[in-house]
Amino acid sequence: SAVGGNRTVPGAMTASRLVSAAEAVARVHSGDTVMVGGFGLVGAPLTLIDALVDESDATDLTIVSNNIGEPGRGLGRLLRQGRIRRGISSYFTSNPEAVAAVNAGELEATLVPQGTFAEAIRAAGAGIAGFFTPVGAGTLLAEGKEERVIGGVAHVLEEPIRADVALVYAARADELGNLWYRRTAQNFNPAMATAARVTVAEAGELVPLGGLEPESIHTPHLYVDHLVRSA
Amino acid sequence: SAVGGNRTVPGAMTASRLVSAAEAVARVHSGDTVMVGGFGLVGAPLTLIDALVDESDATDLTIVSNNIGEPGRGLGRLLRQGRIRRGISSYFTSNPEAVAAVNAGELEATLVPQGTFAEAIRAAGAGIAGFFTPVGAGTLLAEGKEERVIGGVAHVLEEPIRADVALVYAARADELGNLWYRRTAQNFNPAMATAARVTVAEAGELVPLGGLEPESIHTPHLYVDHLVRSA
Amino acid sequence: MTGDAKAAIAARAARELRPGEVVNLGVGIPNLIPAFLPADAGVFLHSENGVLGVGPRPTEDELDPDLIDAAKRPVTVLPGAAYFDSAASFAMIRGGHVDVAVLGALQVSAAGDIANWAVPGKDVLGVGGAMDLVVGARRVIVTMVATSSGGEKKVVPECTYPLTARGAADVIVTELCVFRLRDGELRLTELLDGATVDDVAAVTTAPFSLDLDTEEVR
Amino acid sequence: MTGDAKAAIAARAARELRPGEVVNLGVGIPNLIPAFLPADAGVFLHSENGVLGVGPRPTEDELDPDLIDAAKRPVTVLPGAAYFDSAASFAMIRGGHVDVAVLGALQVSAAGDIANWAVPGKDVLGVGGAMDLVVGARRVIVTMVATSSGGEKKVVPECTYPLTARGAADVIVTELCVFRLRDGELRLTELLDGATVDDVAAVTTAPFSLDLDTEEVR
Repeated sequence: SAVGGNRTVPGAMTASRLVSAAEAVARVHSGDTVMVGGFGLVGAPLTLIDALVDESDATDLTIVSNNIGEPGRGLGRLLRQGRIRRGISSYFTSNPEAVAAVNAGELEATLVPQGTFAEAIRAAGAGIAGFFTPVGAGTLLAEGKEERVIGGVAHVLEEPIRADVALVYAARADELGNLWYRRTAQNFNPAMATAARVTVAEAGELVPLGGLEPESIHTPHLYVDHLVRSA
Repeated sequence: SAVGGNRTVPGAMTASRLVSAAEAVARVHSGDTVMVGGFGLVGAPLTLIDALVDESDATDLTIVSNNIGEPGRGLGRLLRQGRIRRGISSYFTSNPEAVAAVNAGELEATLVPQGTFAEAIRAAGAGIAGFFTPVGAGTLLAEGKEERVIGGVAHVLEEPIRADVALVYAARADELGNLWYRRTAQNFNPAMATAARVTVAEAGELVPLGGLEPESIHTPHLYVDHLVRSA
Repeated sequence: MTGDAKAAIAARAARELRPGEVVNLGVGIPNLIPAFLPADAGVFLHSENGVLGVGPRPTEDELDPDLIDAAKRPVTVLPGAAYFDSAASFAMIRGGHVDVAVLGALQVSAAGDIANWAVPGKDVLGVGGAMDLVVGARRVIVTMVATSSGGEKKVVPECTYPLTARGAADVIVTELCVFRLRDGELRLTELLDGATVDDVAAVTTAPFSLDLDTEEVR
Repeated sequence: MTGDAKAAIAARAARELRPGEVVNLGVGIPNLIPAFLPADAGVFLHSENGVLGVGPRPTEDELDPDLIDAAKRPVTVLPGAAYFDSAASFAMIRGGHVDVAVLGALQVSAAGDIANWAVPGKDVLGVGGAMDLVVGARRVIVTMVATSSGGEKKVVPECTYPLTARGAADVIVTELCVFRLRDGELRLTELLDGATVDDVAAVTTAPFSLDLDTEEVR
């Protein structure tokens, strides 16, 4: 192909897709950009986050997540370790320690409107190199971005948001890595699963092949490199 | 709101959402742009198309559909009536009569790569005013379009594809208009349902409220203005 | 401002919603609206974290950690509800498929500009879906008390706080009145709870016109 | 060209596919490939009309009008298959998540430019997913007989037919040989069925280098 979209590692054989949380987070290296699913802690891959905190030394990370966890919970643990250099989020405010870290100059914050955040992650997964949206035009969050009037309305050009590794949570997975999300625990997980070079899915439950209705699979297995069971 | 995305008619009350095919196609007016779902005839809303052919006088139509039906079937019937002024498609070739109509100067053809076609329809539904893709850059199909090199690769700026009315087919609908598509009859229907001012869904089967799993609804009812039962 | 006044604002805003409409409710006063919707209101509540068809707050037995709204409160869903991912949810909002967004604001200008996410000199670290909602929703209803707790007037000639979006507000409901943005102009269309035009003028620095006669009864 | 030669091309192309890969097969020769995949090939077939996990052709009993591939032929699916809409399907292709696209071509240039959708002077009314696939798939394998039915050579210095995409081909398999695009250069890496370098040169107008020694055994 002439163009590289995201380059994930070629799908491994079925048997080897299931790994331990420690093995999975070994795919994260210092300096990486890591996407983490969840709206607050709902739908967050807590087993993977805890493994990243406890069993990985990767630091200087850029975290793409709607929030930076809560104080001492989820990504809030990683933040306390000082391993997050930069956050790309729509709402840092839900973790006061993230706000304090920004004010202390310890965390670089990139704030993105939540819909643009979701759309830009989807764009990365879908091979879209940029898109025009009216959201944010003329505001602080458009600073430094290309603006263009389309149909008489100011728009801003947004770039895709990509990652090296995505950590997502799904209620159910089959052995190939097809994923099904439950209720509002879906949120950013499906888009993030498409937008990283390496996608690790934490599953609450593993079901046999054929155990997910083919029309109801939210994330087909071609997006999933490694599967981990929730602790 | 400052910006109008697509403006569908405000959702009607439950009881009135179900209408006859003739009532539904009365929403189509001469000069309109009409999206029609289906990959070939699979997943095409044949009851609605037949009603448009037999019970509507709307003409001078722009049809947005992956194919213009087959000779004398589906949209091929509307074509024979000379009511299609322009087609926007990825594959006219599957209907030789469409090719003949183009060559006779009776049908204006806008050819779009199939992925760009799908993405541009989604963009219309999602409020995206334009997007950069490498697909088509440097080819005949990029003529007249803005090009830009991004990351060293030529890209083309594609505009959203909108419609006045979308006619889609779903295997199942509940009484609110939530839709579920079966197997490969899904194709362009879900994106088209989001991209028109008025969306009419033809359903193979009507199920009671609650009869579709909330996680498995492909098209939530806010996209559907009218429901019609398949003949 | 008393809770009663906030409830009155919510009650009046509830009357702006029509049967069949898809409505997104922001935190604060908008979240009081469901209590004022009649049983046959026929309104569908959308929450941007990925659900259409939000129902009442759950009983203890109904509590489900996987089911929250965008304010991160536990909720239930009604029959016919659907779940979807954040990209799809914001595609609904940004694509113009959500009929109404009701939200609070720090300032609204005479041109309908909204400032509701950041205070100058404070951290600007949380925007959430505010910008998406005010740009994408077909009708934007701002519910707010007319003055801040510090006494600052909120309906202003020009926003001085960081903007959420320009020209986005369609309706403003305060404890005193209803304003509507019509033909690019701020019009006072209804006085609430015995307030006078002078009462409104006293807490409004934006220029506005009177349009009380033409207010439709809903 | 005989069916045997086309089958031989498909058989050789099948050996390019590795376990676990997601593969999209175009019409014509690529569609012959499944017959040459061993039972444990572990390849997942993607069809751009919205399915991952395509299985064998259906028996009479298995026929389902709602289940076709992009060539509009009836198919079956394997356990673990998933269905999705066209926008999602092309997002997979365009986002680089399909490992391999195998397709036919009218011309391929020395730089890997592909022309496979239109003939000059004829209608250009059908492109389908060709452009999306050659741009988006990680590896693009072109399968074609070396000359057209009219005797025109197809591996050329520059495409004269309308382009599908520039620099898109990674591998070309003909009845005579395998070419690989490496470091921007067209290299003859394997001779098939007793063909000689002269045989290849006789039907190839593009400049190419010999790289036979370094061909890995797969």
